[in-house]
Formats: sequence, C-alpha cells, structure tokens
Amino acid sequence: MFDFIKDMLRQAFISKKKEYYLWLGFLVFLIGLGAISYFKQYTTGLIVTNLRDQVSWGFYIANFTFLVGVAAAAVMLVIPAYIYHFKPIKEIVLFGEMVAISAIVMCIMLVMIDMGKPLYAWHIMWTPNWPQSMLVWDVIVLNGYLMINVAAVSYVLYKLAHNEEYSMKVMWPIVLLSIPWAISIHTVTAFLYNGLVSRPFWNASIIAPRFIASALCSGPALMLLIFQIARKVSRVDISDVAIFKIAELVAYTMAFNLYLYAAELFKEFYSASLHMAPMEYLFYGLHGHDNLVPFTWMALFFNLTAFIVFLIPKTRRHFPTLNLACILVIVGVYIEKGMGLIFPGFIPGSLGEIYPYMPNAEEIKITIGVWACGALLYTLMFKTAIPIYLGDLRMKTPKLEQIRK
Amino acid sequence: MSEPIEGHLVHGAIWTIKELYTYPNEYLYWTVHIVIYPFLTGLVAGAFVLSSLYHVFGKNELRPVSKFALVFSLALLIMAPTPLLFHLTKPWRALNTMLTPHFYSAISAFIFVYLTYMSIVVAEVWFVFRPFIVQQAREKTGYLGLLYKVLTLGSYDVSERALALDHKISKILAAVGIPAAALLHGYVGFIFGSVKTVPLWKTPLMPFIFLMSAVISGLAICIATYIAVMTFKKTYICLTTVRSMGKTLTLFLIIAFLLESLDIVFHAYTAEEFWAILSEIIFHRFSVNILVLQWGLGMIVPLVLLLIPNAGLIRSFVASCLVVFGVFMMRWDVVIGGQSMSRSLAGFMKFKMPILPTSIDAFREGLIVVIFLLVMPFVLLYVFNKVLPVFRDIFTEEECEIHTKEISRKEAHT
Amino acid sequence: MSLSRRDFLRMGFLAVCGTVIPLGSLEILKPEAMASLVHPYSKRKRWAYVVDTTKCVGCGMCVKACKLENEIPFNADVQRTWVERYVQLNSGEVIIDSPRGARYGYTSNDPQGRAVEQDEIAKGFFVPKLCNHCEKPSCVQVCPVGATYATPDGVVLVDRKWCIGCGYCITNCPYFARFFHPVVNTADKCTFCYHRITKGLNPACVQACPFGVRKFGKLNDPDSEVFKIINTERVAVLKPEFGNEPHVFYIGLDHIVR
Amino acid sequence: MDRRKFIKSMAVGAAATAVPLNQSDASFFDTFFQKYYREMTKEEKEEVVQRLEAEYKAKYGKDIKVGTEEHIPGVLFGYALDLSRCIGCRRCVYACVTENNQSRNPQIHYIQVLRFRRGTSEGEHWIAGASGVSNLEESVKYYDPPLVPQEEHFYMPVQCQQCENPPCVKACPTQATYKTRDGIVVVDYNWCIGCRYCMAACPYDARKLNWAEPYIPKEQINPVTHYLGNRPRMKGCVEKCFFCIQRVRAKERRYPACVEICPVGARKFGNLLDPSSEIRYIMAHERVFRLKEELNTSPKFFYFFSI
Repeated sequence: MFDFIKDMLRQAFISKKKEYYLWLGFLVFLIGLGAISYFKQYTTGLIVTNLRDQVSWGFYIANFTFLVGVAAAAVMLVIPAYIYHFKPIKEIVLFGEMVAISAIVMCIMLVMIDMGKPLYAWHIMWTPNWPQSMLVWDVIVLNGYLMINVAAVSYVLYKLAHNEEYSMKVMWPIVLLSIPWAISIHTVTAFLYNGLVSRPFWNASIIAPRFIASALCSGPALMLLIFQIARKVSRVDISDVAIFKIAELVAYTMAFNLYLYAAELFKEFYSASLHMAPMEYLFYGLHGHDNLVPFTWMALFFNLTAFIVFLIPKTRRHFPTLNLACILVIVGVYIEKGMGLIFPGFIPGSLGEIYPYMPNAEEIKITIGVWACGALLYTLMFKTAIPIYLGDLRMKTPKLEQIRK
Repeated sequence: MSEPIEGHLVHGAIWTIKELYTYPNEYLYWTVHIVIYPFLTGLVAGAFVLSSLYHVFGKNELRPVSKFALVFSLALLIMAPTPLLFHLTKPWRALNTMLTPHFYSAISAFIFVYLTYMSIVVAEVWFVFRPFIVQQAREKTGYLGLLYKVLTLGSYDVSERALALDHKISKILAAVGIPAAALLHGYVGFIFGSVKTVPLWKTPLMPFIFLMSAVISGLAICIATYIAVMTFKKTYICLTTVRSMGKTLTLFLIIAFLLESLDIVFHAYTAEEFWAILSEIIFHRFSVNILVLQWGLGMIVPLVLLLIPNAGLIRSFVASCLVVFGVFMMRWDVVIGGQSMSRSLAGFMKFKMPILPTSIDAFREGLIVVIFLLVMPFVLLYVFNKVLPVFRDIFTEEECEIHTKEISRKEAHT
Repeated sequence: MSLSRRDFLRMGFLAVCGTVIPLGSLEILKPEAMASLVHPYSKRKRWAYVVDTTKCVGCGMCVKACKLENEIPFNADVQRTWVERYVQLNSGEVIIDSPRGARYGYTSNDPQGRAVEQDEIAKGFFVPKLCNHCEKPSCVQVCPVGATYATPDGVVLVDRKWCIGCGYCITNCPYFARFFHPVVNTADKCTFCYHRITKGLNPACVQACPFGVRKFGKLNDPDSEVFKIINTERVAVLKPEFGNEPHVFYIGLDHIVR
Repeated sequence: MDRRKFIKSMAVGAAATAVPLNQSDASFFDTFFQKYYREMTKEEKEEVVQRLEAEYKAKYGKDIKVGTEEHIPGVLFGYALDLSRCIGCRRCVYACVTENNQSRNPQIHYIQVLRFRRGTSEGEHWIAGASGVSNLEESVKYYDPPLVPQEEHFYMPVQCQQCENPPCVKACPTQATYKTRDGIVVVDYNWCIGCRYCMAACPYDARKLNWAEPYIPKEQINPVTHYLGNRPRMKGCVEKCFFCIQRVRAKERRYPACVEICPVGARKFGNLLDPSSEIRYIMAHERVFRLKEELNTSPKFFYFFSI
C-alpha cells in the first residue's frame, strides 16, 4: 500500500516530458503571484480590492458562481454514463468528476479569500444559522458534493488499481446521490442570491433554473476542451463519439439556457418596474455608467454564436469550430453568470447609489492564482490517474501477484 | 343612457363573493375560460411534442401514436382560441386584434403565434397523410372523393423521390414545430407572468412552468386517449409504445414538479409583503385544490405510479388521467387562485361558477360552455378520424416485439 | 405536379415569415418602447391630481357626482372614484372598508360591520382613490387592440367602440381603477372628466368636494394649485414600486394605506 | 475538559503554523477561541470584557469601559424621523461617528443623508421628489453646498431601520448578527466572519464592513462602550447602527447621539410599548411611512412629515 502511494506520487511529479515541468512551473508561478497578492490583502484588509460597502461582493464571488456551475456539470457526464449506459462517455466520466473536484476546491478557496476574517470561518460550524441562512446550506452542499465526487473517483481508481471491475452496487448510491446533489448545489447557490429581497435583480425564482441551464452549457464545454488536451498529451483514449455526444447535449442545454434568459429579459423589460434598473445598467448603462455594457452584449453575441455552432451537426462535428464554440460559450457564460449576475445585483445599490465596480489588479491576480491552483490540482490528479486507468500502475495484492506469475 | 337601472348587476358580480377588504371595483374578471384556454393550448403543445419525438428524434417505437398525436394536436389547436371568444364581452370585435394589433400586449401576439403554429401543424398533417389522400382521391368518388381531391391540392406525385422529400419536409416541420410550440406556450405563460399586480403570477419562470406543464398534459392526454380508443376498438396495444411515452412523461413530470415547487419555496423564503396572503391561499383557501388535487393527485401519485417498473395499461391510463386532471387544476389554481387574492392584499374573492344559464353572462362563463369546450376536441378528433387514418397505422404483435427487442438490445448494448 | 407543390411550399413559407416578422420588429428590443414609455414631459402640458387625505371626511359627494356626471348606473357596484376608510386599532390591526364605494358616504362608525370603541382606535382617516393616470400605464401596455391609450396630456382613456372586453387591462391595473361598464360592457375608467377639463372646467369630483380635498391642474403650469402643492409640500403616490409613475399625488399618506 | 479547552488544545498546533508570527501571542488565541456572546456565561463575559479593556488600554492609552448591559424588560425601541424638519446638516452623521467610535480612515458612516430634488421642475424623470422617496436613484448622497437647506431640495437620512423581520439576521451564516429583545439588531464583532452576506441582504444599505484596520485618533475615542455596540472594532467585521445601545440601555436612559444632536428636533426616539411615549404619540397622530414597505421587513423606523 505504501509503495503504491509512493508510485502514485512518483507518477504525479515525474515525467519524461520537459513540457510537463514547464507547465507545473508556470502554474506554481501564477500561484505564487496570487499568494503574494493575497498576503497583502490578508494583512491590509479587503481595502486593497475595489470592493466597497456599495458593492460588497465582486469578482471573487462572480468566479465562485461560475465555478459552481462547472462543478455541477459533471452530472452531464454522469447521467448518460450511468443512467443511459452510454459507453463512450462512461469511459471518461472519471475525468469529468475530477473537473468537478478541482472546481469545488476552487470555489471553497474563493469563498475563503472573499471573507473579511477567514480565520474565523469555523464559526459557521459552531453556531450555524440553519436552516435560515442560505450560506450555511451552500457550505453543506458544496462540501457534500466534493465528498461525493472524491468518493466516486477514489472508488473507481481503487478498483482499477486492483484490476477489478467496479461494482454497480456501490456506484449506484453514489450516482443516484450525485445527480440531485449536483442540481442542488446549483439551486442552493441560486437561492443564495435570489432569496434576498433587497436585491431586485436577483430576487426572481428563474435564477435557479437559469443557473442550472448555464452550468450545463459552460461546464461540459470546458470539459470538452480539457478532454481534447488530455488525449493530446497522454495516451488515454477519449473517443470522438463521446465528445460529439457531449457537444450534442450542450446544444440542448444551450437552447434551454437561451430560452430562460430570453424569458427573464423579456419579463424584466416588459414589466418595467423600478427593479429594471440593474438590467438597464447591464444592457444600456445607467446615468452614464456603462462599463458592463460591452461585456453584456459580447456575452449575448458569444452565446448566440456558440448556440448556432453547436446546433448545426456539421460545425459541431468539426473540431476547429467546435473548439471555438466551446471557448465562446465558456466566455459567454463566464460573463453572463459571473460579472453579469453579481455586479448588477449591487448596481444601483439599495439606496440608489451607482458605484461602477470593476475588479482591480490585486483581485485579478488572486483569482488567477486560484485558477492556477485548480489547474495544478487537476493536472496532478490526472497525471496520477492515467497510469492506473491505462493499467500501467497496479496495486501489489497477493491476488494480482498470483495472476502476474 | 337614461335612468340608472335599479340593482344593475355588474360583470363579474354573479360569480364573485368578496371577503374582507377588496377594492370596490375588484371582481374575478378572468374565470373558467382563462383556465381552459391555457389548458387547451398546453395540450396542443404536448401532443405535438409527442409526435415530434417520432419524427425528429427517431423514437421508432412511437410510430403508432405519432399520427394520432399530430391530428389530435390539430383538433385541440382548432379549439384553443374558442374559450377566448367566449370570454370576451365583445367577441365579434375579436378581429380588432388583427386590424390594430398593439404588440406590447401579450394577447395581441396570440393570433400571430397561433397562426404560425397552425400553419406548421396543418402543413405537417398534410405531408404526413399525403400518400393516403392521393390514394383516396384516386379511388373514392362522390362527395368524399371530391373532398380528398380538394385535399390533394392538385399534387398527385407519390413517386419514391417525392415521398422521400415529403418525409424530409415533415421532419423539418416537426423540428421547427418544437420551438414554435415552446414559443406558443411560453407566451401563454407570459400572459400571466407579465401581470405584475398578481403575486402568484409575476415570476419570469412562468413561461417555463407553463411549458413544462403543457408538455406533461399533452403527453398524458395522448396516452389516455390512445389507450381508451384502442381498448374501445378492441385493437392490440403495444405496451412498449405506452411505456416509452410513460417514460418521457415521467421525465417532464419531474421537471414540472421541481419548477412549481421551486417557485413556491422561493416565495416562502423571501417572504415579501404578499407572502402572508399567498400562504393563506396556498395553505388554507386553496389547500385542497393546490396541495391535494394539483400536487398530490396530479403529480405525486402519477409520478409514483409511473416510477414503479413494468407499468401496465391500466396503470398508465390512470396515471395519465391524473396528470391531465392535475394540470387542469394547476391552471385553475393559477388563474382563479391568483386572482382570489385582492390587489389590496387585505381581502379575498371566492369564485362560484354559474351552473344554470340565468343570464347571458352566466351562460357564457357557465358550466354548459365549459363542458362544450372540453368535449369539442374529442368530437373533432372523431371527425378527423373519419377522413384520415389516424389510428390505422399501428403495430402488430410481431412489430411490437421487434421494437421491444430493439429497445432492450439498446439497453443491453451499453 | 411537384412544381406546384414547391410553389405551395414557398407560399406557405412566405406566409409564415410574414406573420412572424412583425413580431420581431426591431423596435421591441428597446426597453422604453416595450414599456409603453411615453416621452418625458419636461415642458409638455400634463394633467395631474392632488388628494389631501388629511382633509377628507368621507362624505362621498365626489363619488356621487362622478357617477351622475359620467353615467355609470348609480346602483351598480363599480365606480370611477371611491373613498376608503382606514381604521387602525391600538393593537396595530388595520380595518379597511369602502361600503358601496362610499357613494352614500360613511354613515356609521362600524368599519366592515365591526363595532369598534372610540378608545380602541389609534388612528382613522379616509383616502379617496381614482385612476392614477400613470405616465407608464400598465393597462395601456397590455391592451391587445390599442383601445385604451394615453393622450398627449397624460390622460388614459378607453375607446368604447374598439374595446374587445378581454379584461387584461383590468387585471393588470395595480389600483383596480378599471372595471367593466355595466351597460356598455367594455372596460371603463376615470377620464379626469376629459369632456370637462378640455373645456377649462374642473372634473366633477373636484367640483363636488366640499372640503377642498381634491385638486386638479396642470403639472407644469406655475399658476396651478397642483403645481404649487407638488413643489412645496411633501406628496406621495400609491404603490410606486410598480414603476407606473402615477400622477395622482397624495398628501398625508400613511404606510397602512393599500 | 470542556469543549472549548478541548478544541483549543487540538487546534493550537495547527493554528500556530497558520498565523503570522507577530500576532501569535496569548491574547491572539484568546481572541481566536473567544466564545459566541450569547453562549457566554456571566463569568465568561466578565473575563472577556477584562481582556478587551486591557487590550484597548494598551492600544488607546485610556480606560475604556466595555458594558454588557442586558435589555430592559418591557421595552421595544422605535424611531421616528420628521422629514419636514430635516435640513440636511449631517450633524447626526458626525455625532454618530464620534459617539460610536467608527473608523475615521477609512471612513464609516452609519447614517447616510440623501438629498432629493423637490417638485417637478426641469425633471426629466417623473419622480423628482414628487412621491418623496420611492425612487432612491434620484437621490444624491454626496452634496456639499455652503449652506443647508438648499432651495428646492429636501433631505432624508437613512440608517439601520432595526427591522422586526431583519433580512440580515436571516442571511447571517453564523448568527453573529441577531435581534435582541428590545428590538435592536446587533452584531457580535468577534463572531462575525466578514462574509458580507448581510450587506447583500440589507435593503437599506445600513451595514458597513471594516475594509481595513479601523483608525480612531486616541484623543477622540469614546470610553463609554458596549460589547454589542461601540467598542472599537477590528478589521474585516461588519458593523451597523445599534440605536446607541450603550446609551439607551444605560441607567440614565439617554437618547441616541443622533437624536440628541439634531438641531431641528427632527429625530424622535422612544419605547413603542409605552402608550405615553413620544414615539407612540407620533404614530397615532401623524401619517407615517416606512422605507420599502413592500419587502415586509417591517422596520421600527418611521418617517413622517409634520407639516
């Protein structure tokens, strides 16, 4: 067992390729940059960011929201893999779950970074304001989802390391739990925002389905890119069929997402109550403040273009266009759900003040650091899992030894 | 106008009972017809989606119901706007919506969305049944023959190439029809969602909620009608077809259930000013309607029935009927329940449906008309069935077995 | 034959497009247009109304005058203007009533038929209501045929000859100022007595009020009483959160007013 | 061994490595493991107060008293503000700052005075003060004329509305903010984790975060404080108006600082449960309104126009 762990670690950190070390070094460099900025923020206070009382949540929470979506998107692989037994996807669901793990870890990091007194975060466990506070719910469901995915990945890897077929008896409960759980991390995160009467922009029940729909677009799109890179840099075989199937699913979810988006936009502009101001700010600018306007239109344009590319089978099955569409939809959803959702919640503020928030360099550096952490985690996990997955690395059990002899 | 009329009854006063403080002008102005109208429109959308499942998504086991679902959706579609005509106090002015449409109004868009959708459905029906029509036009004589000849629209080409083209076109139409159905019904939801004064309605989720409940009601009524007609005709029913429909129904039922509960949970959590009166409606005044009939009988019971494996004909039939009933109750609760809360948030209104047609108003909004509206689609289906072979294209036992095997092979293959 | 079919198809396609395109006309993308926003009125003539609730005694003369002037059957339980009574008890409970829209006035001291002792009452007052003639009227927004419309001077009117009677406007009015006219059977509402104000007269209710509760005038006319009140006193409107921008301004509005 | 000590011994090792060295003295661990105020016994409260007083003494060189007065039975505090009297002088804002030891750099103000244009003159937008306060977007917070009140304007101070149904309390994940029995919503600054969910939840913009280490000049510090009120705060915690809890709960029953300072007597304060109190008189005799009534927060802060 000890040897096996040693082997795993060796697999993770040792490679014949120089590029691998370069990649690791690059990530560590980014993490270092972020860490320096975070140290500054930790010692001086959140004043180093552009956040103020008027806009108290910003770039960190925007990234958090986007990443929750990425995490939940593992379910897009789990459903076809385990419920519909679609074989090509079943083979890669493991790597999808790893994306979920990295995303959740990044989410937790971002929330901790966003706190004014992160050291005292243990108070949540001591006197949780449960069930009233949605933040407590969010802590529970995010950690739960992390555990579910860690359990699923480690069980499958464990069985693979023993050269055994995993048993569906063990997987079923995990799968059955993970599907509603993935939906729930989204619903709860949506409620985190839409439960607030003070923020009319968020205060609509459509936020939850929209969250789910947009998550199911951006997450799989990100996975599509990761899988393509993965099969380039490693020997792992990810079939085109699986990729095209995921792309097809993205087309459906994008249709959903756009439908819901249209419903919300139409409703908001149509009702034209005083609560329309944030929408106006997003799309047309408010009282001369229009720093989000180009982003909003860009996101809309990206989403629509990507939808068309995903919808047409010809472009969907053509890798250059597919990849372009993936990037478009990721950027589109990142804007729409990150800054497009979090910032206007505070603009105009509860007393009508407009504080045109944009993240400053420190925030961006810290966030890049967090993304680099996630990428590093994924790289290491992937690098460790590959030899087990391909059968190069096996645990030395008596039974296996016998077989080998 | 001359002398004021003693005790003149105002529109709405016959069926409205006021409680506590409501505004003096407040009556239930939208009643049963606004219940039936989205209900029928929803059935259309659902039935059309069912037929598209075969035409677009290649669910071959649904072939026996695809034509029936298509024709049924046409029958329902024809009836869909009639409740609106009964509802209008000036029905003969309905054409005004086309003469001077005011596009910011959700209702004015109806006629256009409706016509678009109608043209899609009619065109698809024509393409699907064209070989049959051509054959009949060549064989039949007399009035019926003339009818078929008119129906061919002068096109007698039934060569292989033409038929392949037909098939392709009907597939495209079916595919276009899905977003059109989503638009049609989403827009019906929007009629309610855009009314900002009614707390129960004013959610941007309304189009989506309506769309999902529309799909489940349409699927369910097709299942129920199909089973009923086939049993009545003593024809063999392929269980695989029924189960496949049941599976789709289950999926949409779950989504619909989640969406509806999501909205209620949302209101309960945010607890804005109107939640006091809304919770009074949900948990007291309409508790039987909403909690027992709409959610319990209409969603949870059928969901359980459908989720238990190996559903038979009777179980599917019962579950489908319950779903249709549940969706009807949902429309009822949304329309009547939503308006029962006074806009003053300090009073309630009760709806008492006029049974006997004691006056014109009582007749128009009364029970007789309601029954007429709900029966008419089936009558139309009967008429269509006389002209077109709606139920003829069914599986024999061998075919059924082939499809059953194919499906089980698909599952085993993975 | 196949040629004819292709033609038929093309015709059908064109017909479909033709019906869909007006829907998607680009104007709909503009929020102002969608919200039936009329141009800002900075310099234009605009009627407005002021109600001083601190003076109202609930005599109901305004309701009576309105009914007679505008030929709404007197005994029909719908009215263009009405008066509400608010009674707040010491316990904080609020009792609201408006018997027959107060067209006979308030003759008894029992709100909603409840006997309330004098020393139980913390506060009591009357609030006259009428159509608010909003700048962004939600009734105009939803009328499918454009039968209800806002005049350039800000009065919202109904065309009885064109109304189809769908009731959408009634449902969408936050103030429930609209109703079906019992005789004509179309949507009906307060017109600010348009037939009078265009001749330089005051609306009937303003004329009838013996206590000077109701005031009427042009918003941007420095000589009008309405202008003076709005610019010097603290006025409020009903249900501002709907964003309708109502133009009936109230003096002395309490938070218990619905 | 009680759970506090147990946790402490368990976590000391782990925390010691995580904490920057210059902070890792004994008082840091006392602060780190300090209990939730509502869970403290009387003795523990005394212990904590002593420690805090020692800390403040070291920091500000003054004897600062940290009170822990409980609520007075039969009292529910309410506030009323006469908008026709307010002249927008902002004396209340600065009285509040000095009384409640708010950070001077970065500045924290509990009270924000909004200026509205009165009437409809030149108004492109409909509201322009016509309905008073419904469209807060029309207001200006940063105004600086040589003399107030300005012509054609009126003012509306906004601070914590001490809701009966506070959204911030509902949102707080740690229960660090809660409503006391006399109706004041308070924050246990030591228990707050600075997640700012309450700031997002508050419809009145009443909550403020200490974005950096608060700075109070030594000579300006107010030595009479309350644990839940105006004791000096730390970096990263959220604070808000608490009706000057150190004054209103004191034996002398003083008015909050803003009420005391107001030169025009626009601010009224009192016990809502006492029928003879000034606030009850106003509630009965004036037409009052509350900010954002439709959100059902039911504030205990009433606005009215006396003329």
